[in-house]
Amino acid sequence: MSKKVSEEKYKKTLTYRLKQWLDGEDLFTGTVEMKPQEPYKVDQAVSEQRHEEKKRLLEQIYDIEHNPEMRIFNKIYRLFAFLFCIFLVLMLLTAVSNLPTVGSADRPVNNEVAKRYIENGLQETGAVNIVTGMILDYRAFDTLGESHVLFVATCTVLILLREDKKKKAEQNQNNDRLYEPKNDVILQTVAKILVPPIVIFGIYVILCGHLGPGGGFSGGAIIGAGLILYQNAFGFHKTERFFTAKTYKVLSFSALACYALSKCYSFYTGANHLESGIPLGTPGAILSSGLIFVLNICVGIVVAGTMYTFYVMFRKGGY
Amino acid sequence: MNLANLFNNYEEAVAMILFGIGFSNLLLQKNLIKKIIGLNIMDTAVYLFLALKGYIEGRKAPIVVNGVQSVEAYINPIPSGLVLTGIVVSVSVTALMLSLTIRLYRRYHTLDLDEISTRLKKEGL
Amino acid sequence: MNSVILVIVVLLPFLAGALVPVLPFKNRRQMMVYVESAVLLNSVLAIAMLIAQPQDSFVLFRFTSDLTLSFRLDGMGTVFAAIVSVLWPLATLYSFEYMKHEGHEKVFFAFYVITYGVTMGIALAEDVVTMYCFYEMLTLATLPLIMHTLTREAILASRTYLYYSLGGAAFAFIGVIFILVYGSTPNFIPGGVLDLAKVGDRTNLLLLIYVLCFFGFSVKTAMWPFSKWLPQAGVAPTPVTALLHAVAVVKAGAFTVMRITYYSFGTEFLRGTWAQTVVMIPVIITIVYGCSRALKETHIKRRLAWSTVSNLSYILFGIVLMSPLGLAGALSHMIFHATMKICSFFCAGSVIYKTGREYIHQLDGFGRRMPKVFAIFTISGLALMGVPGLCGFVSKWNLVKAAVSSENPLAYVGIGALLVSALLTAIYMLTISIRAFFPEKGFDYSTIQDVEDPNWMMLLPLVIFTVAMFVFGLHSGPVLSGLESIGALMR
Amino acid sequence: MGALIILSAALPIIAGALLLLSLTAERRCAKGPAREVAEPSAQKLRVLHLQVLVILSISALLAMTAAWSGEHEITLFELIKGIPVYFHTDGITCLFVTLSSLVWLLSGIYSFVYMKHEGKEKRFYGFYLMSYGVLLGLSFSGNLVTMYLFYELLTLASMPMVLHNGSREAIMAALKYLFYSLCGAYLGLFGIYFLYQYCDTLAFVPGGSLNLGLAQGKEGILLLAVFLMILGFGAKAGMLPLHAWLPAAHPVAPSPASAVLSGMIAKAGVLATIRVVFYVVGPDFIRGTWVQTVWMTLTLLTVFMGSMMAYRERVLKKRLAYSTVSQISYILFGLSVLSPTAMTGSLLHVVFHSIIKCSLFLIAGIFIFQCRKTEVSELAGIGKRMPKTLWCYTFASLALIGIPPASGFISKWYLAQGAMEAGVGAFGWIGPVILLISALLTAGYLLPITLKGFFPGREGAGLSVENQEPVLRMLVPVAILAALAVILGLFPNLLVSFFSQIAGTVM
Amino acid sequence: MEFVQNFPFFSIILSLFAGPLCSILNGKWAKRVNLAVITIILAMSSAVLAFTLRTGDSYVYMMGHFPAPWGNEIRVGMLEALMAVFFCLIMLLCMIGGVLEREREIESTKQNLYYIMVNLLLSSLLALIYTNDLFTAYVFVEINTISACGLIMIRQNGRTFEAAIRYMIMSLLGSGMLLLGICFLYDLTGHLLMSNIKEQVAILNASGQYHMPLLITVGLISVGIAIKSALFPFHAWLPDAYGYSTLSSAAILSSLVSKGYIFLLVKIFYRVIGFDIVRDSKIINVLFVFGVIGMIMGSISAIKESNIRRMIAYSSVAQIGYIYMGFGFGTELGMIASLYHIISHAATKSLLFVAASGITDASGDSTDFFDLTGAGYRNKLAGIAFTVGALSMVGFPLFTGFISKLLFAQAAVDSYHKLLPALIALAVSTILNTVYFMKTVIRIYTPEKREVLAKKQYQVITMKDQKWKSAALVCFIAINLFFGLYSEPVVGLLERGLKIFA
Repeated sequence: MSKKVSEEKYKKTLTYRLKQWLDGEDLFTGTVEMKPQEPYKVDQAVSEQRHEEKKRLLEQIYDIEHNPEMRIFNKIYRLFAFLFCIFLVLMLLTAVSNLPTVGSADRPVNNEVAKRYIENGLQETGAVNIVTGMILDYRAFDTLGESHVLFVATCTVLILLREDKKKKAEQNQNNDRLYEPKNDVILQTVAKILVPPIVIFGIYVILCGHLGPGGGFSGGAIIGAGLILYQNAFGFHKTERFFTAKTYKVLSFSALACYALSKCYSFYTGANHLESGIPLGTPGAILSSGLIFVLNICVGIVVAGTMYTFYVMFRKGGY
Repeated sequence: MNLANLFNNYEEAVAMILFGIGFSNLLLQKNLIKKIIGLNIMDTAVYLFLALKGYIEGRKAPIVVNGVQSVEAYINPIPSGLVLTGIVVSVSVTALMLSLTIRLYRRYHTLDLDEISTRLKKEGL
Repeated sequence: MNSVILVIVVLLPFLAGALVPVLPFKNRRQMMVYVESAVLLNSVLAIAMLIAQPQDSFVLFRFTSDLTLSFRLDGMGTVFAAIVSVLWPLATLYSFEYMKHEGHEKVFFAFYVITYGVTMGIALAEDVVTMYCFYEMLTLATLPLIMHTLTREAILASRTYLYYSLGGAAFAFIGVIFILVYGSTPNFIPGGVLDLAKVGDRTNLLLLIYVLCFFGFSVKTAMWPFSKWLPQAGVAPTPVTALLHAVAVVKAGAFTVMRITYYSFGTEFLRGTWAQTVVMIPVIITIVYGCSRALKETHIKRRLAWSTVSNLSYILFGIVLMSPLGLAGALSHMIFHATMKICSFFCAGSVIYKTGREYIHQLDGFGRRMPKVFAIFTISGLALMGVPGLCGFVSKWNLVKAAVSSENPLAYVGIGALLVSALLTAIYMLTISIRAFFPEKGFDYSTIQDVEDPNWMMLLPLVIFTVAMFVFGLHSGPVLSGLESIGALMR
Repeated sequence: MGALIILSAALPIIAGALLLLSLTAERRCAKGPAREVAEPSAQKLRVLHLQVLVILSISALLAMTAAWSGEHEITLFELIKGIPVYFHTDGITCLFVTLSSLVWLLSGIYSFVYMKHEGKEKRFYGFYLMSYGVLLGLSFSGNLVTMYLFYELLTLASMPMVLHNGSREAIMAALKYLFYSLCGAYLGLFGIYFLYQYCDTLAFVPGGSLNLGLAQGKEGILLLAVFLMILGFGAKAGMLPLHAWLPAAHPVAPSPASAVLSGMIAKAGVLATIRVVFYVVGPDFIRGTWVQTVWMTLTLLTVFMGSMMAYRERVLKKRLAYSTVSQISYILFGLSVLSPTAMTGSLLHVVFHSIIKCSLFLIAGIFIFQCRKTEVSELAGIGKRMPKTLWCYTFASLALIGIPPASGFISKWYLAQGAMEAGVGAFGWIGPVILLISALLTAGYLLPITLKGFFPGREGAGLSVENQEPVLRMLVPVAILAALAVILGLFPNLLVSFFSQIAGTVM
Repeated sequence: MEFVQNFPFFSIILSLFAGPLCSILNGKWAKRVNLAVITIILAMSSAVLAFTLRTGDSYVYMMGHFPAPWGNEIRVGMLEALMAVFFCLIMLLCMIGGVLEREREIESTKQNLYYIMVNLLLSSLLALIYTNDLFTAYVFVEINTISACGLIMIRQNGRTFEAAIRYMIMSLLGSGMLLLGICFLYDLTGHLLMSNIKEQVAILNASGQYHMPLLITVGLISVGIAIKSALFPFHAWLPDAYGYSTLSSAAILSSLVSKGYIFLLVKIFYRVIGFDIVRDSKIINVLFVFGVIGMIMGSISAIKESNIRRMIAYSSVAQIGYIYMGFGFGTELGMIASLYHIISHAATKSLLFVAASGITDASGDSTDFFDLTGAGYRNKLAGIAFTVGALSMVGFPLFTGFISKLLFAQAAVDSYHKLLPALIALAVSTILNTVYFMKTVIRIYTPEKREVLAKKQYQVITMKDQKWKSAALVCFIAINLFFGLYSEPVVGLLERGLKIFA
């Protein structure tokens, strides 16, 4: 080998190894040396440090400004969502394009069900308004659920928006004025004139729910509107004279309870093929159509209360 | 896709497109209020669709007037009932969404959902 | 003899172990007596059972209509149960002395005894589901033993162990399911239970499943590339390392693989297929890999652990030959390796226990201070090398006989691997002995003044195992004929 | 008769083991951290030596009688089913038994003096005896597995003699010796596995017992197996490529140890090779195959390479070690050509070489013992101080070179002749040529010592000339060996006939 | 007509009635009422179950005086009864287990509102289980959604609000699609009662008329419900919702709410459209794919998670993936496996939540993974319970998770084409489960360092400190073991129930 090669480099070369091997210098047994391994170091700070890193990482990741990947991901996500919507619409259009034509009398919808409702509805439910008859008698279970939907929604709103007593107390003195309207003459006058007829109309709609267009929901909504107008005009002090949280609770509870119990009765009798024994009365008269009349009233109460409660909750978070 | 029929029930097609609009708003809008609007559009579209189910040309609303009780006289009452129910549901849901929005706004002073979640993640908790 | 005893030997340890923490022992001694007597009692029962050979099976209860938890004793179960029931009391004896310096003994012995039951359960399982259940339980029961020192190292080790084992079990599970579906019965039947009519054209699928299943179960035998956990688990107290990671756990893994291969899928179905090749290659790799890692390792227990890795692959090699001879060889190596390895582990353990020195470079000149231990250690080393006259040679001979007669080129390669690993074994075992007996000139013995031979409690098992090694090595006839009769069932 | 075999083999082993045990026993009651036993008094030592001598001679006697009194056999017990531990005697046995007894006795006597300055005598003699017994067992062994058993034991028993002085290089050399021999042994084992499958019996049958019917179609793997066996057993005989342990082990070992190492223990490899090739596989199976070719090539390479190395080596014992490498490959070459004549030659060379190399190592030991000289260059003018020794050296080396009429000549003659008459093509003439060259090289690395020793020339001027001859107990064995080296060369006929008859039986 | 047959209807009405009742009571009384109601309903449902088991057949219960198709009706079989019993049981235990948290985390004045939510949730779940009318189902789905939202946000902090609004958005999207689907079905068949619809659909399918719209309808409904029950890509709201709401809410939500939707889906598959039609439509493959992806992705996110409750939440994403995978097989076996998994997952997941809260109590109310070190020693029962739950999730034999894994695997083997992906996914997700659950188990049994313990004084919690929770935990463990060891009757019941379900 050439002299230029440095010693250790030469030691690496194959020729050197070969020579060694021919010399009988061992390559292997010499390397079976037993250096001590580093015994395992128990790292004290490791977990805390990792913890901190994680925290910092969170900061980094979730900050959309600092995290381009996330931004890109969002973009892609939105893109896909958009495509999904397009796809959905197309699918729906396809479906629609294969549906029976609108307005024709011979679609599967118009079958014996509708037939019986229309032909025997009056006799069986005693309600002139067949829709009312259907929702409050044929398919009353849905409506029961529906009113509870309303109720549970109110409760959630209460959960979210109702302020606690003591908080409310100090709120009253600092920004009670803010909720009270200026004593607006026009508004008050108009209200004086309008509110009674609105409420009366609402009551009328409720009571005639089984005779004509209308019913608990619409009537209740109208009454609620009336209450809201009144509150706007005259402020909370006046309304709280006759309508407070407690009133609402009691009203809605009694209404719903009444509804549930009466329906319970009719369902029970119906399922067990018993005679419900509730007179249907003469169709067209106010006091007719058995339970429907009562139910309409219950629903009306619930809806009116709910409307008003929504309003006050959103406005002030308490009665 | 059967186009002729599609144009026949163009009302339904419109309802579907409305549904799509509402759906995509609810899905894609960042602003909560807009989302809620999208929600309402969507529900309304469904009610339109339902109402169309009941509609039969040249017939009256199913309220018995002077004792006529033949199927030919009235439209199908069932969809109307369903629409009633549906409306109530959407009202309550809207109320819930709005109140949630209010709370979130009071807390974070923004209506942008992504913004809100970013702040959330930052504040740890 | 009534088959109830099958259940007794499985459940008694569970009971006894569960009682250990709650019983009010006045002092350590009472606990020792209690544990030892419990273990001994169970072993006695077990051996009685092995002698009586109850034929009918015992159903503990039913998961579903066709899945039962039931036990039966057959040839292979006999072998494994025999190993376990003989080794356990001795190991217990040893661990009393050892565990003095470890602490939390109650917990330790509780799980220690429970593990006995679990292992028995694996040995006596009648059907594949029972075996799977006990296999999973084994992982769990041994986990606290590995965690026992509760150092960070131990925690990490146990975590690795858990991931590997349960992960393996997950894949093994697939195989179990397939046996349930495609087998005529979930029970173990020599020659396999596959219902070829059901299998139909899905042969390749089933082979694939077998491969998955094989890998899944052989995770417990620390086959490459899943061998990381075993050396890590060396942090456990020595009795654990010795008994569980040289005998119970890993052998249980090998045992399950045997069951799956010979009693469930059946060798006629597997022999000569691509599946055999696929499973044989990693086995052969492991045989060499484990030894070379052992060579690099300078922590004595971890070195032994690596050697275990390679030796277990001997067993697997015997299994994957998929011939009756192979099974016999595998079983014989199972028995003999248990003897040798537990012996060497105990030697290492007593060194660590007496002196707290764990690294090989610290063992210079120990041969003069603790001659008995190191003499035995050397003998076990020679046995592992496969010097004729010691048991290692016999089992190796059987394995190779099977390999040669299988006339499978890959098997020839395997023989080569065996020999290479034998050489490496010689290197990593004898370097220790030579250091111990012939330290370099001018070694200062006063540095190891404190070193002494351990007391009889530790020595007795060692001596017994040594004698066993010689007996098996010089007079292996009866054992082997028994094993071959088991193998003969296969065809 | 069979009992004699067992007895002769077992006696030294047991005796050695007892020695070691007594050592540990002494240690146990010895004080101090090291449990160091006090160096025994001269009186004690004499007792020890006496014991060793008696045991050696008794067992030698037994072994001789057992070996030379015709063929007989004994089965000890079954190691594994169908594999008995089985001894029997034949010509080869006689040869090796006789040789080893001779070598062991003489170097034993020599070592009584020599080992004084090495210390730890009890340990040394323990292993010395053991390895003797094991070697006897090896030469008595009657089937492959028995042979393999003793082969491994031989390694283990002789290893401690190598690391006797406990220096780091000694330990490393010992490890190396161990691992190389074990590696060889395992290569051998690989073959044994296959032969067990494809031979009728593992017992040694002249001419081999390979069942060609079974082996049909398996020739490839079988040839490979045989080749690996040759390679493996060649390791102990210092054949390329596993020769490296020899030059490492000899210099560090005490001289008697190296004497027996290269005298007999290295020959154990030869024995094993003979057994495999001529008594199990049968020469016909490998004649003309690639195995034979490669084997011959390797041996010739070793012959040449060994002598080259020896030539450029400075340390005397190492030089001798290399010469061992090359010389034993003479023997292997003789075997590898697979012709009766060559085999006779190699058997002759077994005898001669062990005698000669033993004496040479002992002499080197004398140099070390008397005047601490290991380098060749230091030996200038040694002849002035210890002429007798140097004369012995001279005779021995002449014999090794093969100057007629000294013994080496005979064996090499037969080797060359056999190589030529055996139809091995080009090797027929390449072999002899290389043998010749290496003979020259041998002269080149051995004779200068004599020359410088007697005629130091200018640089020898200032050297002291006081007499440093060793005591008789060291000189006599050397002298005997040297004498044998010459005499056997003068009257080889008896040996030749004996060996050629052996060779006849196997071919 | 036996009196027992009224019980389903009674239970629905009772819980419906209890809602408004709670609104006029104060928190303490509301709680009592609520617990009483759940217990009564539990009793009634078990009576019903016994009845159905006796008759071995399902019966129809007329809601009102008018028979189908005019009136509204509910239908009761053993499957429904079983689900009702089980849901009541789990809900009862969740309510018991979360008492402390509720009192701590909910404003005292709004306690009663919480119980309103729970009652109505229960009623809606029961209605979903029993109803035989699609539109009723829709209405009660809405109640379910809203009250679940209330449960989430009753503990008022930013996280829960965000979670709630995300939840609302998702589920509104879902219910929009569901409603549309129902409309389509109504348009195509002219009925709202499931059985009638099925007849019509069968006819349509036979005649090949309206094939396309039918497919699209199936798609709409299944996707809608999948969105509502947080199948993989739609699970963004889930971790926060489960992770930060009060304990019993989290437990109930994770174990019951989504299950209610899923059960509705099963019902629609079997009772409205007919399972063979669903099988022929490619929609179940979509479900399968998303289910499998969900199994993997959920576990992966769980591994990344360092907050224990969020981790559990993510794991339930994975579990829902399992269920949909079971649907995706499109076989009887797969359906049974999914139903069983509904049960076992409900049992296990609520157990995990309660146990996790017990653990966090013992580690200074920190849900962070690293603060849990050694908690298993400070709160023994919770530690054990968590271990049990984790093992069950990993699919360890003797616990309920094992059985459902078994059933899934058998179902997978049974279906040829989806075999390998399903099995591999099973194995992989098992491994992932092992990783994060066992990591936690080992962590809670790793003793905390002395100095750390000195730094933060953790309180040691015994069973006496938390009687209710401990009781709940014990019951949960018992349930897990029961379903793990004695699963055969349950599975058999599911099979029989499924046969008479359609």
